[in-house]
Amino acid sequence: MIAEIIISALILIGVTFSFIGSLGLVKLRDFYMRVHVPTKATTLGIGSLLIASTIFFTIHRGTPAVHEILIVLFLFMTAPVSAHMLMKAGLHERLKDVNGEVEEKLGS
Amino acid sequence: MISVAINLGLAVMCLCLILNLIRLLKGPSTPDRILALDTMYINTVALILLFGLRLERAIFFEAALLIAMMGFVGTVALANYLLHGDIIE
Amino acid sequence: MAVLLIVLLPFIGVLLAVASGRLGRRAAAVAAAGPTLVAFALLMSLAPSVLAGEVLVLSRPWVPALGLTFGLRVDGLGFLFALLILGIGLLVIQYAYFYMSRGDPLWRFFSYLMLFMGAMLGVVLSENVLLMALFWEVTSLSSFLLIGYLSDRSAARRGARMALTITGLGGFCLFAGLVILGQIVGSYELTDILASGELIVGHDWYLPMLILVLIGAFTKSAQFPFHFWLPNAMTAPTPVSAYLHSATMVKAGVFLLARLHPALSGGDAWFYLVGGVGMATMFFAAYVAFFRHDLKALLAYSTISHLGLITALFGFGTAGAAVVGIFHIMNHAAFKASLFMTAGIIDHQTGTRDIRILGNLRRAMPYTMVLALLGSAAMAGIPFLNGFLSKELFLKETLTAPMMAGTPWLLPTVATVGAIFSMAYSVRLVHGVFFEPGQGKMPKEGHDPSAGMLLPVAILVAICVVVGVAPQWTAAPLLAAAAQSVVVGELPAYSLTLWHGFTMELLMSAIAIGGGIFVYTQRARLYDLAHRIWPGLTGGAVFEKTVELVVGAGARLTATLENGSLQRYLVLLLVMALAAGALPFIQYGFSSGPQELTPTNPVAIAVWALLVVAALATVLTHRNRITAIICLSVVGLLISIVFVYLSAPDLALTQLSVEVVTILLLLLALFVLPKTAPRESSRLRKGRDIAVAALGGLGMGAISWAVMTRPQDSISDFFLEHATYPVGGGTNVVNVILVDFRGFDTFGEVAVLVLAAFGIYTMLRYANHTFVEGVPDTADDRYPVVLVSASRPLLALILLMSIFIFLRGHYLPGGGFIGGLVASVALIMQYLASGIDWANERMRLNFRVVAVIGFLIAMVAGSVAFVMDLPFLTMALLGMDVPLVGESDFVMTLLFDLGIGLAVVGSTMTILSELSHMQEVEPYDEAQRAKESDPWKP
Amino acid sequence: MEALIASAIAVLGGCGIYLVLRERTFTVILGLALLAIATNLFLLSMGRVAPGHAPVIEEGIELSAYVDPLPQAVVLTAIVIGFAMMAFVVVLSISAHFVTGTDHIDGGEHTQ
Amino acid sequence: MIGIRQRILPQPGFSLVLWIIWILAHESLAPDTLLIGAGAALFLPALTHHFWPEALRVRRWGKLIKFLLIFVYDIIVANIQVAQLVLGPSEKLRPAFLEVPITLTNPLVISILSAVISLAPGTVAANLSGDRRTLLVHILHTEDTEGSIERIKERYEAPLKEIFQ
Amino acid sequence: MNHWIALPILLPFVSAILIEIVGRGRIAVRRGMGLASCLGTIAVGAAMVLLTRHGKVYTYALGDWEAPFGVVLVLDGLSALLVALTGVVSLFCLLYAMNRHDTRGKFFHFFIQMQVAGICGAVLTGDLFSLFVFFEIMLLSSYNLLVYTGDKQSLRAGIHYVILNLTGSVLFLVAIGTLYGVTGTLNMADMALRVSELGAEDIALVRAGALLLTVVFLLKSAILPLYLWLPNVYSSAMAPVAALFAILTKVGVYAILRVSTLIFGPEAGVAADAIEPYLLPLATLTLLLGMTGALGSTHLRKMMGYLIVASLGTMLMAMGLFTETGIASGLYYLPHSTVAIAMLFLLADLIGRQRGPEDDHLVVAHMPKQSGVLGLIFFVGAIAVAGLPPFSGFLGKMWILQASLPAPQVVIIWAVILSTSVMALVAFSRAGSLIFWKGEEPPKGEPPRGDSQMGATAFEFLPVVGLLICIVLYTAFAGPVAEFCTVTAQNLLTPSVYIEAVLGAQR
Ligand code: NA
Ligand code: NA
Repeated sequence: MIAEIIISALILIGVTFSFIGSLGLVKLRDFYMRVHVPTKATTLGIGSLLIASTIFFTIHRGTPAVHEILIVLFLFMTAPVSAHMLMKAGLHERLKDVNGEVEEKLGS
Repeated sequence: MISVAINLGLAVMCLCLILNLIRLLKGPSTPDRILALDTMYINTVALILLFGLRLERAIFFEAALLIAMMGFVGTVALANYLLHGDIIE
Repeated sequence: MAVLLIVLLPFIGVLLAVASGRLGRRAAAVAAAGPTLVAFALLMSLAPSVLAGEVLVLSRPWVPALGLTFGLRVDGLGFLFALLILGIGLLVIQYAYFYMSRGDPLWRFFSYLMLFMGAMLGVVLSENVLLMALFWEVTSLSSFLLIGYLSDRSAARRGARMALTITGLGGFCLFAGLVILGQIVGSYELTDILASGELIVGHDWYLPMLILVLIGAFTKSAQFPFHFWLPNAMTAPTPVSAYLHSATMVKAGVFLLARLHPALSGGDAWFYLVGGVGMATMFFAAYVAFFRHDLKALLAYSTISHLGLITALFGFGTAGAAVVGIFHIMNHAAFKASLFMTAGIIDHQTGTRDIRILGNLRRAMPYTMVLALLGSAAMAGIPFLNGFLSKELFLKETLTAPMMAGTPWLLPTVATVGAIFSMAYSVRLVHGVFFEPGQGKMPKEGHDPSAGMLLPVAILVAICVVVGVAPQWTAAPLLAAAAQSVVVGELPAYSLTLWHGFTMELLMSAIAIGGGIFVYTQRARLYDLAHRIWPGLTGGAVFEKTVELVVGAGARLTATLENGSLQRYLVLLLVMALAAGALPFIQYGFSSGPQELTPTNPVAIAVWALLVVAALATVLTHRNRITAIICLSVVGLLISIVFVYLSAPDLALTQLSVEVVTILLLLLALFVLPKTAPRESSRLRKGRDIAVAALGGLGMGAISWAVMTRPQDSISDFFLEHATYPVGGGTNVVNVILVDFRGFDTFGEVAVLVLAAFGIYTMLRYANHTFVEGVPDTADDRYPVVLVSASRPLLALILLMSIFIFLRGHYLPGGGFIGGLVASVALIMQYLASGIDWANERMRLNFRVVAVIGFLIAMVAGSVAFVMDLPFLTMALLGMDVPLVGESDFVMTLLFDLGIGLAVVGSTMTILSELSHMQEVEPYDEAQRAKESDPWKP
Repeated sequence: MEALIASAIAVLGGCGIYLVLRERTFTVILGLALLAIATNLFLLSMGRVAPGHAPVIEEGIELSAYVDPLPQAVVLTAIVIGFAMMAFVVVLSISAHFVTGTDHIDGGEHTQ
Repeated sequence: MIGIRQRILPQPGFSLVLWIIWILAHESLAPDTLLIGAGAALFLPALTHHFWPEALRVRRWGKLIKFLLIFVYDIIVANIQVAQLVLGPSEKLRPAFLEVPITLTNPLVISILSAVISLAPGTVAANLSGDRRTLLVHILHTEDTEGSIERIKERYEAPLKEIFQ
Repeated sequence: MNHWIALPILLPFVSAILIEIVGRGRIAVRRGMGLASCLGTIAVGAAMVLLTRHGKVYTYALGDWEAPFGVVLVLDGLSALLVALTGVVSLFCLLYAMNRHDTRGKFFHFFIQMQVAGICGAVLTGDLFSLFVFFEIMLLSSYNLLVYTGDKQSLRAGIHYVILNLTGSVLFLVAIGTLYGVTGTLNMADMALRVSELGAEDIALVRAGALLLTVVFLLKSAILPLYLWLPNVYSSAMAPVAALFAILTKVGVYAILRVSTLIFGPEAGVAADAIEPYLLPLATLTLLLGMTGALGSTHLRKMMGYLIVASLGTMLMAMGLFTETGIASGLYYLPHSTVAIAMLFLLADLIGRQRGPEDDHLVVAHMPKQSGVLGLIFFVGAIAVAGLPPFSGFLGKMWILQASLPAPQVVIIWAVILSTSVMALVAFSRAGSLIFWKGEEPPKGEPPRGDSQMGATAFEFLPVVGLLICIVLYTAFAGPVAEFCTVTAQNLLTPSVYIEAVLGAQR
């Protein structure tokens, strides 16, 4: 029962963060701001879901179901790189920020 | 209770994907679109995990892992394309 | 056996003549004459038995299924024709040796000539009618070569083409007719056909068959309206005309009439068609001949006219007429060949054949004059020459022809008027050339040629005279034997004597001779008149126009249809497919199956909506290519979700990895190609495309719906049952199918991958590229440190995952292909992060070799089974157990899967590294690029 | 569910066909990619619809419960072959663009 | 000896990580899993060694663990903050680009810093200058740019420097 | 074990692999292996023809899985004929390519072997999806060979060819899918059984599948209206490749014949004669339009391309009768036209090279240096292709005419065959007289351009003459061949023979 609650909670937390990320993606007003949200919110979202999954299958099967951790690991390794590369692309494309300015300081 | 959470989760994730697609279509810039695509990949991982939970079958792990990997590679490739005009050199 | 040799010898002569190519004229002549002589001798050896009325038949099977045998037959008719072909052939060879100019490659001429001779012998000696048709066409082909022999003259080329087309056309018709004939009789052997006259004439197919056969005969024998090719064929060297256009090829048509006379004659159709065409041709051509100024043209029309005469005789359908026809064939061959040769001598010695220019040659060329005089007299039908005999018999036959009850005067009148013109042009030929003074100067002052050239003419003329004086002792036995083959039953009574008393036909002959002389005296007025009323269009011109029209129309039609537009071909394909898919549903109606539908849910609907939107977005954004690529990725991602949902995790994995590599490919392509596409379709075309697309999509969807709603009964239960241990040895049934049950497909798939890689390598290496370079790079860190750093551990990590996925494939989603793609992605990450040179330096792998080795491993894995005499790709090698690892089938599938994986890695990496490599070498030219990017914009 | 799948096939196929009928190589390639996806989904649907019954044998599940695995194997092969063809046609279009100077599918031969 | 070790086991720590990952992936401690995993874990670093010449050594394990804990805490807390920011009126956000001067030299460590910054609240590492001296960081909301720069340097750069250099 | 049935597939595959592994950088080794493989294919093909001449059907269950579950190779007269033909044509193309073509790039021999393997696999497999896979191997090899030179023309043609065929492949999959969806099997013999047992409710669906499949095969075999791509593609490929391509379309013909007799024959229940009514009219029009194209062609190679179209029309007309003699005569015509056209493609190359810059353009140009011997071969080849006597083409047409005599459409068939024969005559006599009779001497003083004044070597003539000899032999031995074709046709019209051989007495 407790496990059920925990799993359910983790699922809900996970999807909530994912949702916030996606919402931010639509809502925020310039590209640079939009890059933030999904990177973080979704990683946390996925993280929660994966933990939920781990607990669920561990209980369900009776043996440790831990391979979901790999996905978390992988996402945590790659998400910042993706964000970095997107930022660089944005700068390179000379996208305007929310104030209509182009960040010139470091070029691309 | 778990199944309610899972179903709710699935619905929310679908909503997420819809939001992502909206951004992708709206753009306005190509980096925006790539960003939206990247987010879609990650949200898809979530969706598939939830689906696995719902079926109570652990056969979707590889798919989830692969989506994460491929999403990353795709994003990097697209960003590289914008940065250098080509993606590798 | 001798028969076989007779037919084969000329073909041996062809080879000999070709072989004599470098040995000179004499050798070529010997190569031609030798086999001809031998064949002639062989033929003579058959003479006693043939003249005694025997029919020699030799039959060898060839294609029983077609009723085609290699059957030869020597009877009187065949013997007569073979005699003409070989005898006159010898004379022509002799004549040609002197006639042809020194510079000519005589071996070629003689090889053509021998080819023709062989074919002609084949026609007249065939027992099987299909074989005869076969030889028949070869005569057309070889005559094409002979007529066009003087190929630098456009008239020669034209004449040759015309002759080939007309006689070839006739040949096909004949052939068709003979096929029907054979079907009617049930046999293609002449023996059977000749014995089935009544059956044939009474058969439903008689008329079409007859018409087809007659077209063959008429075209060959230049009967109206197919006559025009013959005058145009006069561009051939004169020996050719003497041989083909007097004695042999044109006689093939009348030979055919004679040959099939017992089987086909007797009906009204035969009489009106053959007799009518013959008479018309005889009259018309005689008239035209008179007005020709070219010696050979005159002779050509004269030939047409005489052939008409012979045709008419066969057309009368009576035994008597047929005998006369045969007789005239013999006579005409003799005098016409001599006349053609004479014309050739005149041409050869004076340099012209124009009767108007020629003149007064009687002193310069006395021998020639005598020969020409006798030959022409024979042609005109003057007594004491052979032509007189057969012509008088002809005139007699016109008086007694059947079926002319209503108008008995018609045939004799036409015949007589024709004879008048015949006399007139004969007089003209002699008088105009040898006696009348010529207008203008001849190119050369003529004199008699060497004896070698005159000899053949003399021989022929001698024959004319001898036959003319003493027919009973010369021509009679041969005629009797030949006639026997043409007539059913007993030969009719006929008399080969000079004097039959004062008869109607004698009167007609006299009228003809007198009238002819009178007409000739009126020639100036007649030429003038004819000049004014001469029709502007000749048969030849009409023919040429027609051919030009057909060719032109063909070219235009082809250019219109094959307009080089891929869209048209694609639309045709799709419309065709639409029709194919829709037609059955239109015919039989569309119905859903009874299967209960699977309940749907909001998630599915959402994914569906996303998929639809993304697909539409790809279409809508296709002009902005990078956006379209991104939209396509979304489609790929969503379809993977669909695959997962539809219980196909392996497909999802494959789709995902393929999708990402495809995106890489497209991005690489986009680097080179224009970044945007112009608007260029017209509204109409877009409308059409949308309609086709919508219908096509609907079609696919409809079929899918129809199938999904039907209950299923498939062979797949077997796979589910047997996939697991001990048979298939895995739990992932899809993988077991791929590497075991249907390993052959997978094996083929590996081949496809390797092929693609090699092809791409070839294209990029050997395509004649003008390279364009990349965008000038402004980024200060070309290889972002963050990316580089992450890519390092990721390499090992992803490779680890690739091994993981590869090894698990048999039990869980995964396998060699996906493992290979994941490994490729790990390596590509290095390219992406650090550049191709850096990465390649560290890999030092020839990926093409990797690909081939993968292919090899798959091959080996499949071939191990041979050791145990099990079929290729047998994985479960019973009784084999590999230490440590386990059962042999697992090892084999793993090995097979490894081959697949390596092939995938090798191919994918070859493709991607070649593509990336290409972009390094290119010099950059912005202006050029801008121009290239869109040449379609104004 | 069947209706969703069928209509998705229809949309994907239609979009693919429309793009295949355009006049630039790149667009045609996009169309082929869409068309390939549509075809794969079509082939998969030939094994009927059975969500949640992936043909990975597990203990305690009846054999008849699994979805038909054969179309999946077929689609897998089709995907791989399609991928090879896609790579080939991409490079072909690049080569043609290099050599002819245009990315028009008719190589500049044909104008409307 | 070192040569052989270098070739067979160039990165023992990394091999260990890979082995663990392998086991995690298989969720099994069966002997064949362990054996094949060990093989792969030994083989892959050796295979990919050329790609990764600079090894990274952790000098202070204790600091690393502490840093990780802080970091996880930061992520959770900051995610909530970001969530609030996103859900709130977006007009209020004051985003900015920060130029963070860095003293780290090892590119791998710089990358770790960049990753940490990106995963951490409201900041994304946007660009590294060509001389690797300045990291351009985009911050979602800040009232005080200088303060934010300081916070990054002190909370993340400093510990990393201690751990690895 | 009948391992030899797999040989025509494995042999070229293995030699392709070895060519790339052992023969890297050593052209002699590559050539030797290529030739050995082709000779081997001929030998096996000949043995297959001999073995199947009495109508026996052999099977080989790959992977030791019984049909219909595994993929099974099936050898009957039809497949044997195509295997042997493939061996012969590829051998001579390879010989010709050894003069200059195979050294231009790395993988020529590899591609050729893969092409052979693809064709042999396609004609031997008894499984519909394997047929697709091997079609793709065959096609991809042909794409590679087509664009091998990388010149403008071949790349342009390549784009068309590849895209069209990729679309065709999509259709192929749709067709296979539909048939699987209805019947639940991929094995053709099994499918034949299952199709015949279908209920009326599936009639439209199964017929749609049949017709879609036919459309795909019509595309491959270039039948109206899907023939327009062929002339340009074939005339853009280099000569030995174009010559080899002459056989590709025949695989399409093979496939049509196979499915229309085996699966959708008269005994196919609701799908009975699903394909039959359409073939004859389409083929007839194809013949007409193909020959019209040949007549209107401005280039020799393009003319050859149209002649291929015409020859396909001819043989499918015969097969479209779906009678024993009809199919037999079509089968007899098939190898003839393949070999004759392959020879003419090689010859066109020799001719074109000696005509200076005009190449094979049918305008007045330099007289070919070796006009004598080239003209002679052209004459003979043209005769063969046009179906004039004395060669096998004439026998083939003769048989087709005989076969169509009982058909209700006999008048049209005869009219078309006879008139197109005349058209071929006109086309060839025009082209031949233009090239060999109307040529101008190369202008004196001007240095010879390229190799236009170099005669072809004996080794270049060898394959041309070799193919010519094949035609002569095919004519001479028409009797036994015709018997073979008759037996094969009987077999095709009695699908139960094939089905029983594949499935045994299971059902
Ligand atoms: Na006369
Ligand atoms: Na005169």
